Parts: sequence; structure tokens; C-alpha cells
Amino acid sequence: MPSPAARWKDARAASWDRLPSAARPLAWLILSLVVLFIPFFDDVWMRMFFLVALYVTLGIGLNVVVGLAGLLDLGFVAFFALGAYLVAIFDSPVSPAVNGTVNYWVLLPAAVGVGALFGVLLGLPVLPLRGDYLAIVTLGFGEIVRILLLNMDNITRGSSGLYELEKPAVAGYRVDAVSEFYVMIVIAAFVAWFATARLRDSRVGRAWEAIREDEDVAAAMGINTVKYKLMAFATGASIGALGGAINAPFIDFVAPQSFTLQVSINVLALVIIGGMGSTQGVIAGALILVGVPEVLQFEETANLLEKLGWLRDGMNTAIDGLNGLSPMNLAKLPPADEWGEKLALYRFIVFGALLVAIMIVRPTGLFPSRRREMEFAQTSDAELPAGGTV
Amino acid sequence: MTPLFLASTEVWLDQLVNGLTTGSIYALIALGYTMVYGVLQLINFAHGEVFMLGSFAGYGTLVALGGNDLSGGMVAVALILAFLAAGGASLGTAVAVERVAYRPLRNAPRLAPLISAIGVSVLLSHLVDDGFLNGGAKFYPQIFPDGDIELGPLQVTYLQLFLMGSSLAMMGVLYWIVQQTKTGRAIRAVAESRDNAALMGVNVNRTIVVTFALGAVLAGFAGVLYGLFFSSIRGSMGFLPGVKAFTAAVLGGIGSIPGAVVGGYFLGLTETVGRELLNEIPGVNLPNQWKDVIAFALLVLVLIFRPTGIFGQKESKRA
Amino acid sequence: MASSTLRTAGLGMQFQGLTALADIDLAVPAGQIHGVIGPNGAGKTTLFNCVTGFYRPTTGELWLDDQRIDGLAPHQVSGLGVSRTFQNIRLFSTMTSIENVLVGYHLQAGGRTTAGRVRRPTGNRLRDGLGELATAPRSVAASLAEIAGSVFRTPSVRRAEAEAVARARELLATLGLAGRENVVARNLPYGDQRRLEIARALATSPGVLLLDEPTAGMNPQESLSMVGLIRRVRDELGTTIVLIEHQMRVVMGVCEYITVLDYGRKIAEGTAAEVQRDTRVIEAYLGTRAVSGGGHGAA
Amino acid sequence: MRVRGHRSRIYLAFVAIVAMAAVFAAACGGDDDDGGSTAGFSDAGYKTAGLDKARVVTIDSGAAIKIGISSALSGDVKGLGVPIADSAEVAGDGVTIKGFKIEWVREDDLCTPEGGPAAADRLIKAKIVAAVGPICSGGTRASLAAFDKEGITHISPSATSGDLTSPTRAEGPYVTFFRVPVLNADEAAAQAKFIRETLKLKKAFVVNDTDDYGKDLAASFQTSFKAQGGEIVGTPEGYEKKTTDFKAIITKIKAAKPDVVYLAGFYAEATPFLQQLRADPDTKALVFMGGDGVKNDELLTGAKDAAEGAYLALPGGQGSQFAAYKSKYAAKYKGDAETVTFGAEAYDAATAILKALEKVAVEKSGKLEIDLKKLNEEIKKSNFEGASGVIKFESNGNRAGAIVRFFQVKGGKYVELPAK
Repeated sequence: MPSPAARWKDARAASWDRLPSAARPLAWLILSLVVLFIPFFDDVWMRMFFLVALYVTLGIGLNVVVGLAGLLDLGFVAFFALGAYLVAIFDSPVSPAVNGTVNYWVLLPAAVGVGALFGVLLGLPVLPLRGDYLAIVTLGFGEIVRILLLNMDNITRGSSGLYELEKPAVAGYRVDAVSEFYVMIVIAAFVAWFATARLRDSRVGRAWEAIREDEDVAAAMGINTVKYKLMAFATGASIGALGGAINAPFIDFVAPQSFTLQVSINVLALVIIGGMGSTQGVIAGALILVGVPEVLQFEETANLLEKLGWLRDGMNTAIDGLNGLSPMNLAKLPPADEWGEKLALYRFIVFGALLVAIMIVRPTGLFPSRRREMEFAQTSDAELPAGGTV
Repeated sequence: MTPLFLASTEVWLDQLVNGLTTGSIYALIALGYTMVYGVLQLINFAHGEVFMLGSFAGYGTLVALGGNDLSGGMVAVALILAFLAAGGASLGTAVAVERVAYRPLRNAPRLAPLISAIGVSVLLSHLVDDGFLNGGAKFYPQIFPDGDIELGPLQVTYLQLFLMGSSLAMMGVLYWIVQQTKTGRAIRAVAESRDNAALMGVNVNRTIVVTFALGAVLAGFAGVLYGLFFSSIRGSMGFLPGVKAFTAAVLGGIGSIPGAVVGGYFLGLTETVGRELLNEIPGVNLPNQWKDVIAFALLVLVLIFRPTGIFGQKESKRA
Repeated sequence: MASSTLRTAGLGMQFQGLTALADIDLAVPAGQIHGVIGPNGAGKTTLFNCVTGFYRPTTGELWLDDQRIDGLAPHQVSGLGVSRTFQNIRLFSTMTSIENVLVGYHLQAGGRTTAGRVRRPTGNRLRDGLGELATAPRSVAASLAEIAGSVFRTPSVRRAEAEAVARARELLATLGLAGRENVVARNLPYGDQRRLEIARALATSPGVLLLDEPTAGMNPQESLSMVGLIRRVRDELGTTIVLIEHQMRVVMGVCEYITVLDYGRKIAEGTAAEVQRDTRVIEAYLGTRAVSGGGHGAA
Repeated sequence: MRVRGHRSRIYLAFVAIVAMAAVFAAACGGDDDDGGSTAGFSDAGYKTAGLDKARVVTIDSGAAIKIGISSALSGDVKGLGVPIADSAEVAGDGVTIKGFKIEWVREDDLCTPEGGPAAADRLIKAKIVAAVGPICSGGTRASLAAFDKEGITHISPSATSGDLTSPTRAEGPYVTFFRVPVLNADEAAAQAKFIRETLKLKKAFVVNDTDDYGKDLAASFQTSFKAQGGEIVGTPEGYEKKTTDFKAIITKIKAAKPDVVYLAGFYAEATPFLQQLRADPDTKALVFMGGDGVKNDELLTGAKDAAEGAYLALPGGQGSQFAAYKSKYAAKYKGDAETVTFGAEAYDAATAILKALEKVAVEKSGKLEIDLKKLNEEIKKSNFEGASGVIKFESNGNRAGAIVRFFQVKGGKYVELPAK
């Protein structure tokens, strides 16, 4: 058996500096692969990938709030909207409040900063509250922001929206294509992931986890809980605003209709379905909740389903058999080429059922962080192997 | 003489009645939220859909019995049957949802049942909207006798009276059940501590189901009242009243039954009388679409001053 | 290390008409091991909650050395050097042992921001609020610096972190938890959990350490080693220790001075021998249980 | 557990100030300046669409000519979107272009800004030559560039927002975008005129849904009504889609004592609104005027007696082809085309594309060649009598000549009022 010190050291290598430095080459590899594969997909697919990467970014942001600090936030869309509107107000030629445009690369960091600022402002009255009160108040904030955007016509143009935004330019080259925006959002996701991973493994992250575990005790250990909750809220908010600021010139139509509670719920759901606190989880969650409903509408899906005609015929034969055996009169399946269309139409029903099913089968999510899993483990006194990644 | 207020007496009284009617519905739904929260500490996000399905069951019953052609005594019979059908449908839905989506998650991390609840909510509302209604809305038969009672400047239609009166009666019955019956005692015991209740021989699972059922029946009744009064129903109709009712429950102090009722009326009045009050401030003229902002802003303010709601107990010491 | 005096004057705590503590005068000199005993519901834990800022006392004053601490928030009290353990162990159960201790090192690792005197709230909300607003910019700047430092892992952050880890390991070893650094707290045996809680409390470098029934649920042998540990902490670190205890053997063995509470009031104080002879103490205990019957606390 | 809270209470003052500032900013909210220029298509515009020169698409022999339909096929607006898509499709029934069949490709744009360009991309990927849609203004706005980039001409049957054809870009309006519906401003002007001259009423109360359509229509109506000597009483009240509780609005209407209440929104909300309006003895007999979003059979079946006497405007006439559209629609979808909002417009949009295709498609050794540039030019030159009247386009893609008809609900039916 190695000496305690040696074991500790090994564990350090694996867990303390666990993420960024150790995994950095790997992460870069993944990033470059992601970028390299772009030419192989058309705009329809790229749009889906953009959406997934956008939700990954938002999920990483919300993960700080919900997964690390344990604060249930149902109003995350407010920050997403804030980032989008900051860019749109200053970069849209139809913006009633601002004439002229501001360079996008000035607005992007500004959005992050303003996001953090509003995170603090919204968080201050809310964060002394606990649990479910926090949930409903954040939900209320999200709605307030949306209704304000809808009704403050002299700034936001209400439901008419802001559009024709100045596209971001890199050394004179205008970012315009779907794949170029995709690269932008992937970089943003990467930055968000890097920052939050570093934070999680620092003194700050420890304070967040302590607050999540037991707020009173954390305070008794000298942690200013309100301050750290605010920091979590602000970090999440700034990442949400970052996502919004990149999405704005991409969809090029910023209107309150896009910032409903449904967005908050989607982001929360993907964080939890993926497994709180884990980045793989966020990616998996985004692929399932955002990617799948999109893919269901693709012609490739329809084509694939069309090839399953034999399956339908087989099942229909079985249904015939059943109908012959019993007084039941089961309907036959529609032609296979309609399946894709049908699935696309009923995708929200599928989405709802999926949420329930995943939670029942894996209540900790698909890729729970190591720690979350342990929380759930049945072991009591058995010593778990040291270290490991979270 | 300059009037004290910009708005006339009629407007104030009218808004008062409007607030009380909306508030009645909020209160009925809020009771379900607060009771389930009391026993399970779960925000039953699907409660709005339980309300929605109750409303549709009532609609189906009324239409099956003749819809707009109903008249005379048949109206009363049809209404009673509609309430029964609605209560039954909501009860069935809630019990099924509890069994399928919540019970397997009783000991899961806190957020898992919440997401499951959101899933049920999305599933049910879209099942009705996309699966059956093709995105359209249904409209309740207008069978309630017309006419109104005038009390000085105050005008209340029969329907409004019926709505407010029957809600109060239902809340009264619920209060009696919770306070006076054995089932009620069991509910309160489980709310106090699930473990202790189990030790004292309370069937916890059964009590939880009963709690869901009680809340659901009220939501179903609220669904019929809603349909009769506001007429238009659709799959997504449960969402906003659901959120509002939850807000009401939190305002009143979640877990508290009187709190849910007071919270419901308070919220209803805030949206109507409250907006009128704000409009008395010179230079302010908030049209109708601001009412949700006012409602949620009020929630934030109340929670700042009373972090556990109006009737909420001081956070007890966690031991 | 630090050693502070703790003093209460006329301390009282009421909950909605219920008196939990009344008129408690207590003076714990630096470096003393002070016992607080009394039947269940006597107000012992309430006293701890008042001292650590969990409750704001309704009347009276609390002094740590020459700083008045009643009305301060728990993290401020902790920052001034009062730390505690809990009757029913409250570890960060999904974090590892060393991470628990590192949370205790929180303030040290980030530079002790609340050291020295802390402004007490005046009770005037407006003035307190404005006072807080005035410090807000500095607080925001500090938070930003902290986030930036953590994200970019600056040399100073790295150094502080490495130092904290080294000290945490040392502390764990001191408390006999060497080799258990990476065990998740909830998976530790019971006795280790108790010790880990003390380690975590010690990590905050307290001048006063409050132990709430440190031997609850332990067998005589374990209790004995806990007594040794408590004494060692005081002897080696000089920390003032206040402990709530039910096992009379422990109380008599380790406490140099004892305060007896009953129904929220102080009914006696003195050395172990003095207290044992006090008729009121015997009465209070005989009402509920025999003096020597100690038992295993109220779990 | 802890007794604290001064932190949050001082914050209250701050929140109050911010809130008041927000309310103030909103209360002083100015009007939209949706004026928009009337500039037509420019050469630069043709260049961005790649239609400054020939852009030929070849259809293999035996393959079908694909025409896209971007509509809301699921979600809340499905009730409007599916019949529109159906109406567009029936226009192609039995039509072949030089022996080539027509294949309709439907994509769901959800009526959202996100859904619009996504549907456009899917359509383009499916190799369509032209498209009907999108149906909503928001979705249309967001997908203008996506269609334009590929030189695909698309005709919206129902996007009525004024500024869609007057974007701020230097190149002027998108040359690939045309639309059939009468614009909100024209409809509102006709309604104002009808109230003032036919009904001879002076004081109007405005209620609108807060979406693009409702706001735009309500704003236009107020301008026109005032210009015609009318008076807007009270503050215009808004509601969000799916609202059912209109009691508070009705209270405000009673207080303002108007001659007529004007609603800019859709039937789903207008139905409960009318029912609640008629349930109140004070407003039982108040004159009601609604627009095209309200005129729907659902209103009659839903509101029943409450709908009696309501006045409704319907932009667009009934052209000679309406009967043909109606019978085809009934045959294929078992529905009554009269009840389909923007159905005739969708039929005409599809017809315009088909007519243009017939003219520009060239058969070459078994294959069919279609020049997108010529197709675009032919669509621009459209001039035929369709189901919704004569289809002609102005120089910016808007439909030329606005006809607005008026109906009144009498005995549970829409009765067209004679034009004056």
C-alpha cells in the first residue's frame, strides 16, 4: 500500500488539477475536430449544431448556478435576453434609442459585464431566500424582463423586434455564414467551460459546493454566503448574456417572443437531464433536448424512416393478427414515410415523455458528476477509491 | 369638488369584483400546489395541466348533454355533472401522474421530480393541443343564466356570484377535511414529518395520493368555473394560471392552506385594483398588459419583507 | 495560535414569546476549557447559536476579546475567530475530507478580509444599508479579483492553494485522519466524522472553539480519546474551548470550569467539584435524570 | 434560521427606483416609427440575390419540380398554418409544367424568428425553385436573407407587417420577396373610414394583442381614425396571446364610454372577449369592430350570440377563382375554404408561382431548365384574377390595390355589407 502522502499526491494529479491543464490538449483536439468537420455539413445541420452549441453554452452557465451553488433558477432566459438586446439595441439600424452602431467586439465583452451586473442586481433581493422561493422569484424576474421588453417600445420596439444587426467583423471579414457563427459559439462554449471548470476547482468552487451542501455550516466556516451566491449568479448570468450576444447577430431578429419561460425550462432540463455539474452531461442534454427535435424534421430522418417500411409491414401484420385474436381493433401504423413528419409534429409530446422517462431511469442525469453519483450511492461506510474526476 | 381618485367609484368596485373572481380561481388552484408542497416539498408543475384536463372534462360533459341548447333545470343538472366529471378527470390525472412520474423519484435528488413534473406538464398540454385540438381552442357553452344583481353602484352578474360563492364553499369543505377528519390529520402529520408520520402508523403513500387527489379535485372544479367564466379553453391554458397560482401559494406562504387562499385573492386583486392604484400616480398609465409585471413585482416585494410569505412560518431550525 | 476570551452579558433569546435563554452572564478566559451542561432543552445549543451569529440575541451583549459580536452575521463571527461543531454532525457530506477542511481554510486561503474589527449593525436599517453600499465597490472589486485569480490561476492563487492543501493535510494528520484525505465525508466511520468536523472547525484558526456534544454516540473508549484530543488542541494551539456535554465523565475529566443551564437560565457555575455539590444542579438533573447517568446524549 | 434582512430592505429602495425608472420610460413610450420608405427593388438588390444574371436550375427527366411551403405546422399557430399550407397545395392539383409534376415540400417554421430561417434552409436543401411563405411577419423577417442568398423567390400569403418590404439596408427591399395580403395600414384605414362614414361613430376604444400584428394594426388604426376626425378614448389596452380574462379591460371600456370598441387581434382571444363584453349589461350593446384575425368561423361557433352584430373587416376581395379554390379545397381537405384565413391568398401565391413557372420553364433534351432570374421577373409581372382578387405586385413586392370588405354577424352568419 502506498504511503498516504503518495496516494494524496496521485489523487492530486488526477483530481486537483483535474480539468483544464490535464485535459487541455484533449479539449483542443475536440475543438479542432469540431471545426474541421464543418465543411461536411450543410446549413440545415449547421443551424442545428449552432443551436446545440448555444444551449451548451447556456447550460454551462446555468450549471454554475444550479449544479455548483445549488440555486434553482427558473429565470435564466432573462440574461440570455439581456445579452441579445444589448447587442441589438446598439447594432440594429431600426433601434429607436440609439443611432449609429457600436463595434460588435466592444459589445460582446460589454454584454458579459452587463450580464454579471444584472445578475448581481437581480440576485441581491433574491438570494437571501431559499429553495423554492428562489425558483418562483427567478421565474417572475424572467417574465418581468420579457414583458418589459415587449412593452418598452421606445427602446426595444416591442414585438416588432430589432433586426438587420451589424454583423461581427474579423479584420474586415464579416461573419455571416451559419458555420462561421457556429465557430463563434463553439469558442464561447469552450471559454465558458474553461472558466467554470477552473472556478469549480478553486476556493470559489469549494465555497459554492459548501453552500449547496449546507448553507448554515458554510457560513459558520466563514463563507459569506450571500456574496458567493451572488458570484455564482453573476457568473451564470454573464455566460447567459454571452450566449445571447452571439445569438443576436445570428438570428438577426431580436424580439421578446424568443425569450419565453420555455427557454429557461429547456436549459434547466438539459442541465439536469445531462447530470448536474458535469460538462459532458450538458452536451448530452443539449443534443437530446435541442438537437433531436431539430433532427426529427430533417429530410435525412424522413429518408431513414422510409427505409423502415419493412418494420411497419411487420408490425401491421402483427396488429392484424392481434385484431383477429381479440375484439380489439387496433389502428394500423401509417406509411413509414409519414413517420418523420408525424414525429416532427408531435415532438413536444415526445419531449415531455422523454423528460419523465430519463428522470425515472436515471434521476441523477445521464452523466452525473462523480460527486452527485456518490450522493446517490447506496454505500455507507465502504471507502471509495480516492481521487477520480468530477 | 375634485374627486379623490382619477378612476370612478364604478371602476374601483368593478375592478374589485374582477379581482375577486380571478382571485377565486387562483386560490382554488393554489391550494393544490400548497398541499402537495406541504407533504412532498415538490413544486407540482403539472398541476396547471390537471386543471386544464378538468376543464376539458367539464366541457365534454356539457357538450354531450346538449351544449348551448341546455335550458332551465337541465342547466343545473348539467353543471353538477360537469363538476363531477371535471373533479373525476383531474383526480384520475393527478393520481396517475403521482404514480408514474413522482413516486419513483421520491428519494431522488430534489430537482429530479421537478424536471419530471415539467415533462408531464409539456406532455399533457401538447397532447391536447397537438394531438387533439390541432392548435385551436374550444369554447364553453354559454348556458349560465344571464342577469346581475345591483348593490348600489356595484354590479355583480349571477355567474360572478356563483363563481365566488362556490369557490368559497369548496375551500370551506377542504378546510374542514384537513382540520377535522382523520385523513386531514394524516395529511398534516405527513406534512410535519414524513418519517414521524410513518412511525405513528400513517400510511404515507396513501396520504400523499389523497393529498394529490384533494388538490386535483379543486383544480378540476376551478377548471369548470374558468371555462364557464372565461369561455376559451385549450391545452396550454393551464400554464399561466398555474404559474400565478403557484405565485399565490408562495405569497401566502407555501404549505399554508389559509395562505394559499389569501395569496390567491391578494394576487387577483393586485392585478386589477393594484394596477388601478398605480395608475392614480400622476404620469403613470399602465395598460392591461402590465398586470403580470405588477403581480411578479409584488411577489418580490413581499418576499423581501416576509421571506416566507404572508402566512409562512419562520424557517424552522434544521436539525 | 490564537486564544480569545468570550463574554456574554445579560444574554437573552426569545422565540415568539418562548424564552429560550434569559440573562446569561458568562466569562470564558483565554485558553480555558469551559463546559456548558444542563438537561435537554436547557438552552445550551441556543447559546451556541447566539454566539456564532445564527441567532440574533433578543437582549444582552456578546463580546469576543474587546469586540462586540452580537448582531454580526455567522461568517463575520467566524472571521473574527469563533468556530463550532454541531450536535448532529453536519459535514459537507459529498465532499472529501480534505475538501471539508479546505472550506474551513476558506478565509485563510483568500486573505482574511474580515480580520480586525467588524462594523456592527446599528439597528438603523437605512444607515446600515448605506454603510453596506459604501463598502460594495470594494467588495465587488475583491470578488472580481477572486474570480479572475481562480480562472487564470495566478501564481499567488496557486501558492495560497498549495499552502492551504499542505496545512489541511497537516491538520488531518494531527487529528488522526492521515490517509483519509480523499474519502468522501459521508463514507467515513462515525468517530472519524466527529474528528473531521473538529478539524474543519480548527482550520478557521479560531480563538474560541465551540464543541456541541463532541462525544455523543461514542463508546467510553472513543470518548476517552476525544477527551485527549480536546485537551491536546488547547495545550498545543492555546484555543479557548467551550463544550456542551452530557457525559459527566467527560465533563468532569476535561472541563476546568462549568456553567449549568436549566430552562434557559444559568443556575450554577464553578469547578467540576463545586457544581457537583450544588443543590440546584442536583435538583435540575434529578428532575429528569440522575447526575451520573449521563448516557448517550439526546440523539 | 437567521434573523437578518436589513441588507435586502435597503435594497428595496434601490429596486423601487429602478422599477419607477422603467415604468417611467415605458409610460413615456413613443409611437413606432414604422413609416418605411416606398423604395422599389434596386439593381444592387438583384445582385445580392444573384439574380442580376441567369441562374439556371435543371430538373432531371422524371423528377418533379419542387415548390416549398413554409408555414406553422405545429404549435400554437398550427390552426392557422396548416389550412394555409393546404390551400397553397390545392392550387397545384392536376397541374403539370411541360409534363413535369409538381411536388410540394412543407416545412414547419413554427411562426417564430428561429423557425423561419431554419425552415428556409431545409427548403433550399430540398432544392425548391420557389416558395409560398413564411406565414408570420417575425419568421418572414428572419428568413428574408436566407431565401435571398439562394435567389429563391418566395411569396408570403399572410405576412402583413409594414416594414418587411422596406428594410433599412442600402440595397433596398429584398427582390426575392413578394406578398399577397393587404397591409395592416390599409386595412386599418378602411376600418377607420367605415366607422366614421358608414357607422357615423366618433369615439373608439382600442384593444390589441401585444404581438406584431395586433400592435401594428392598432397603431395604424389610431392614426387613421384620428386623421378622419375620430377620437380615441381611454388608453389602448393590450393583452398577450392566449389571454382569457378580459374583465379588467372591459371595466376600462365602461369607464371610457366609447361608441365603438376596436379589437386588433385574433379570434381565439376575440371570442372570450366578446362573450365577456356581452355578459356585462353596460357593454352588451356596444358596437364592435374587428379585423381579419377575428373573422373566423371559430368565432361564430365559439361566441354564439355574443358575436351577433359584430362588424368585421376582411382585406382582399373574392376573385373569380375563388369558386375553383373552394371546390378543390373541399374535395381534398373536406373543409370550407370560406373559413380559412389567408387561404385565398395562399392559393393565389401558389398560382402566381405556377403561372410564372409555366412561362419560364424550358424543356431541353428531356430535362427541364428553370432560370430563377426569369422566374423572379415573371412573378413580379404577375397580373391575373385569383381567388382573392387581382394579383399584381408593386415595385417593392407588396400587392397592388387594397380591397377591404366588411361583414356583420347576423343570425350566426357573416353577412357581407354592400360596399359604398
